[in-house]
Amino acid sequence: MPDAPHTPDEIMTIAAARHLRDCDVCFVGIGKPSAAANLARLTQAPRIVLIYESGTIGAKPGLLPLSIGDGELAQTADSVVSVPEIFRYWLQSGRIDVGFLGAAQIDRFGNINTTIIGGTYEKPQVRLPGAGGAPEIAIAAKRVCIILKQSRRTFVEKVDFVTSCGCFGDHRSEHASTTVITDLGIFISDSTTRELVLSSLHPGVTEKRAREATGWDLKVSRDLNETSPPCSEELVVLRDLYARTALAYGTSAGSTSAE
Amino acid sequence: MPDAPHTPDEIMTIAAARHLRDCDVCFVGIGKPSAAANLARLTQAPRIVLIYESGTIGAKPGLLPLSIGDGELAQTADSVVSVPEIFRYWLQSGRIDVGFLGAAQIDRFGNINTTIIGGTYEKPQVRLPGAGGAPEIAIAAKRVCIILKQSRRTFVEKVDFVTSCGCFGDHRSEHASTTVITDLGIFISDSTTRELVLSSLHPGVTEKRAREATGWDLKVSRDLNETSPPCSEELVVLRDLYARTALAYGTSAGSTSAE
Amino acid sequence: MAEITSLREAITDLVHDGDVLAMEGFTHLIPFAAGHEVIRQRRKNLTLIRMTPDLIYDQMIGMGCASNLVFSWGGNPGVGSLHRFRDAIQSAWPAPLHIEEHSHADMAARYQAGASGLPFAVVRGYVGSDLPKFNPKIKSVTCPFTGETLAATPALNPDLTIIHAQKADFEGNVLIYGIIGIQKEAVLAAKKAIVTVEEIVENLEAPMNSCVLPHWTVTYVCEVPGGAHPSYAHGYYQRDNAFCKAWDTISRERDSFRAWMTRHVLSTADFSEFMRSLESEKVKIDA
Amino acid sequence: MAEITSLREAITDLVHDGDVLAMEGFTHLIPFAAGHEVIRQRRKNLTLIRMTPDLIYDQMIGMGCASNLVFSWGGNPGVGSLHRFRDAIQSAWPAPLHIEEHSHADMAARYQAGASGLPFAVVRGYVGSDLPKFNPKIKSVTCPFTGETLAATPALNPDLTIIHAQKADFEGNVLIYGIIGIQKEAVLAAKKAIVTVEEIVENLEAPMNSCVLPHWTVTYVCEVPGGAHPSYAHGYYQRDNAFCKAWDTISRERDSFRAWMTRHVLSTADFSEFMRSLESEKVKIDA
Repeated sequence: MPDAPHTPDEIMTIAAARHLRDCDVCFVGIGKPSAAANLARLTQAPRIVLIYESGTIGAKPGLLPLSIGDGELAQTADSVVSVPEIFRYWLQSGRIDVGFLGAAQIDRFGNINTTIIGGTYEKPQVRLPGAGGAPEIAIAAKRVCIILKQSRRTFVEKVDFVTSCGCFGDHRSEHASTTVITDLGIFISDSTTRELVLSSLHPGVTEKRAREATGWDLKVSRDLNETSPPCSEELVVLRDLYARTALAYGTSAGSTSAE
Repeated sequence: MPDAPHTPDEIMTIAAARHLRDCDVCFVGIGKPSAAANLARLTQAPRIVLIYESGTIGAKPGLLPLSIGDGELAQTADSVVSVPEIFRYWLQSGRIDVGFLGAAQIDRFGNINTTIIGGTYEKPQVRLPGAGGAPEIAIAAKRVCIILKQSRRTFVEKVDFVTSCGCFGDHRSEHASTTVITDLGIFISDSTTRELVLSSLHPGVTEKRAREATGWDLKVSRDLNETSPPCSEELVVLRDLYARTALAYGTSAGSTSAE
Repeated sequence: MAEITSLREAITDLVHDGDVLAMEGFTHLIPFAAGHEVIRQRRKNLTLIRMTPDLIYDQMIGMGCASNLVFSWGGNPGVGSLHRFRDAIQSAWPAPLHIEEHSHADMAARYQAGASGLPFAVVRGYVGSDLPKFNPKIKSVTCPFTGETLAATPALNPDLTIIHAQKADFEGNVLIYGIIGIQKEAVLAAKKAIVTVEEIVENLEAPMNSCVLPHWTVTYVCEVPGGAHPSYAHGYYQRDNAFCKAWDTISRERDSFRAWMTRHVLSTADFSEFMRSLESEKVKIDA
Repeated sequence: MAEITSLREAITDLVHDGDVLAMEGFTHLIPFAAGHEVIRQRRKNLTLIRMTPDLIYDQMIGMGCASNLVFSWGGNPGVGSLHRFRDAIQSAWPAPLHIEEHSHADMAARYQAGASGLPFAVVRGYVGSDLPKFNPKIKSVTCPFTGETLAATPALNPDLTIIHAQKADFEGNVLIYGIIGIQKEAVLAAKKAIVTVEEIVENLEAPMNSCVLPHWTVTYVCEVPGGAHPSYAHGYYQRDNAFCKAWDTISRERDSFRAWMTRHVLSTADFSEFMRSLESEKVKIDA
């Protein structure tokens, strides 16, 4: 069977989904992490447990939630608890296998920034949303997986602000690692130096291109792989998920004065 | 209407019930405190809020519960929460108006003992149940009311162990006091010295008898009152409550091999 | 004892310039109607607390109600940035906004500490983060048993908390279900509380162990059907995702923002008029 | 992932001599069947944790299972003293029992800390009490903001927690309702957990926001109908108050206690035989 054509966005989401194992307990952020986690649930990891910070444990949404606290998440969850409980009993306690994060900027040690771009903290050029659950997800989860589009703007020598620290954790074993998945490839933190190392290139992406989209002198694994191309099941399920989501949100528009 | 005849136990419970005001939020221990609090609810304080440490908020039991966690309490409550929540959000937070306690021993400063009698802590003569919720009820409630039968064995110069400290509280105003209600009279802590002062004698009880039943040199208020005798409504409601309770427990006995 | 009253009266009585005000609702049950009433009454210099300042705080900040913001994530969920929040921080428009920034886990723990009568919260958090460098309220405490160092932050005890819930009964007992967020803690941590509800009923019919606020923990209950729109009320109505997207356009420029707020919020007497105003505009566009 | 198995196998696999074992249930849902199985398997030198050691711990202590007891209130609720608990402390019978004594508020906070991954709990408590003088685990911590001193105690993290609940589903998700006590925290604080349930059903039909333990937090689920007797299971059966009173007589003397335990617990293979044994004696008495 020839490789199905796919977009960079799709291979990024699919590669992230593959990172999840069946029965993993996964703390999911909204957006790409949620798409990847739900793709995993609908393909190779049917018994994955999805926890959203709004308090839904074991959510099985039929659509991709638009916010972290959609009613769909509550309705399909095994349990819906309070926000303080989700952070204390479920995250801080160390019972999360994989913490799934996004970022605006990342550095070679997996430090991530979602706070400001440019300027100073007090007077930033661009103010971003801030920390949310990330600083504690980053240190409490046994494994951390960060998804973002790669460019010299996002893969930077020095982040403008360390919102969360990506490569160190309370509950991770010495050999556990942080994985960063982009539209170009997969990066895994070295267990000794904690530096991100390019370990896999997505189909059609060259090492040169990955280097050009990285703001530091990128280390490349001696065993550099090529990411397996998306199989047709992965693409069908992912596209179906997006299509159903778009349909639901498109037709559910209530009263609005916009435009 | 002549005074109805009553037992010392009844006047103790009735005097304690009168201590409660309508709309008070009351943290109730089992036994006499529970009888008094429910008597108050069925007479002069219909909107009293009863909280039991098992997690029932606003319980309205039709029978006197035998334990702090009877199903009847859960079934009639406005809300049933976890035990950690009851102690953190409801007691420690200072939202309890009256804490109702029992004791095996009490001293002149309202220190109460429910831990050991005689011997040493490590090798006591008699081991009592211990603290339960009392140490924190005693300091967190705005007012504290202690109910026990009075004798030289219970009203002692020095308690064998200070389980809970009766006359000091975090949330009590400077002029708030601790009230001790016995089968002989009512004692209120002095706002300056914190010492218990006899403020009311139950009908037919002499000051001499109260002194004889006290293991220290008892202070007597200059405005010593006589407790109003039970009115017939109080007696009828209290006896009915006990009768219904006895009936329910007598007939509800399940399989048992005892006797 | 909760008093049942109008939202206007509740806000007039309990929101004063300079107050510390928490409005909570974690993507669900966001008290929009109450936020609009604060804007209508032109309250100023508020310290606004909220884990997730989203559209409602964007509106309040843009209308100049706030001088301080205590928060952990400020965005338009699923859409992007909050333009008024950004403009206030980046350009002090319409007024300088001082920010105090935490993580979600910390904010939740601070409300819990406030609800528990404790002066501080302990969080295993912020390891390696720059946030403590810029927030003097993030200190540390040492475990007296293990010697570990943990983050410590002061309890939150707002002057007033406002939330929206599904139901209250005639006594003022409040039932919240679905994603319950941090609402219970925010109410119990506050000195006073206003709860707007979808409906006031004779009997809550609350399942055992559900999230109920007893009437004596709430100051005012106000019946405001739809009062969480454009967020949602589980069992009543869905989130208006289209509006959340539209807000990105409305709020992008100062002028369009002000015009919209004037037309729909300042020129309407209450939330039901606001909803009719939105609806009439929609009809015009559709026509 | 919870495995559904027999109580005997669960106890054999997870209870070892010298373990730290918590069995919780706050007057409701007390795991009697599991306690009996620990006695049948003759486990020794256990550190037993329980806020309210009542009849079940009286039985386990009297049968020599425990060398340490961590607790906050040891009595027969509504009846009086626990004679075996007393005898162990007062006279070291059948073995010396070391005790570690706290208040309820503190024990609850310690389980919470354990469930939260924190090394210690902070409690506004023990002011004026002698308990800290005799318990080196009650220390203090200073608020870094207000300077206040509060009590600090170490988190509880038992090797194993055992509870009884109303229902589990085929996956092992557990539903608890009514007085939920400290069970959830006790399970989440422990390294492993056994849950005995009244029944295993296809669908829990749990109301939203009820107390559910997801299957992956539980090691074994065992179906033991009536397994909380003589305590009660809300929705299933009432508390056997007569038995609780009778226990006062049964347990008062060492000989009568041992005879009863031998006849009904040691000589029966499991909880259903135990219940039949009790019932047959009752029939004899009634006859």
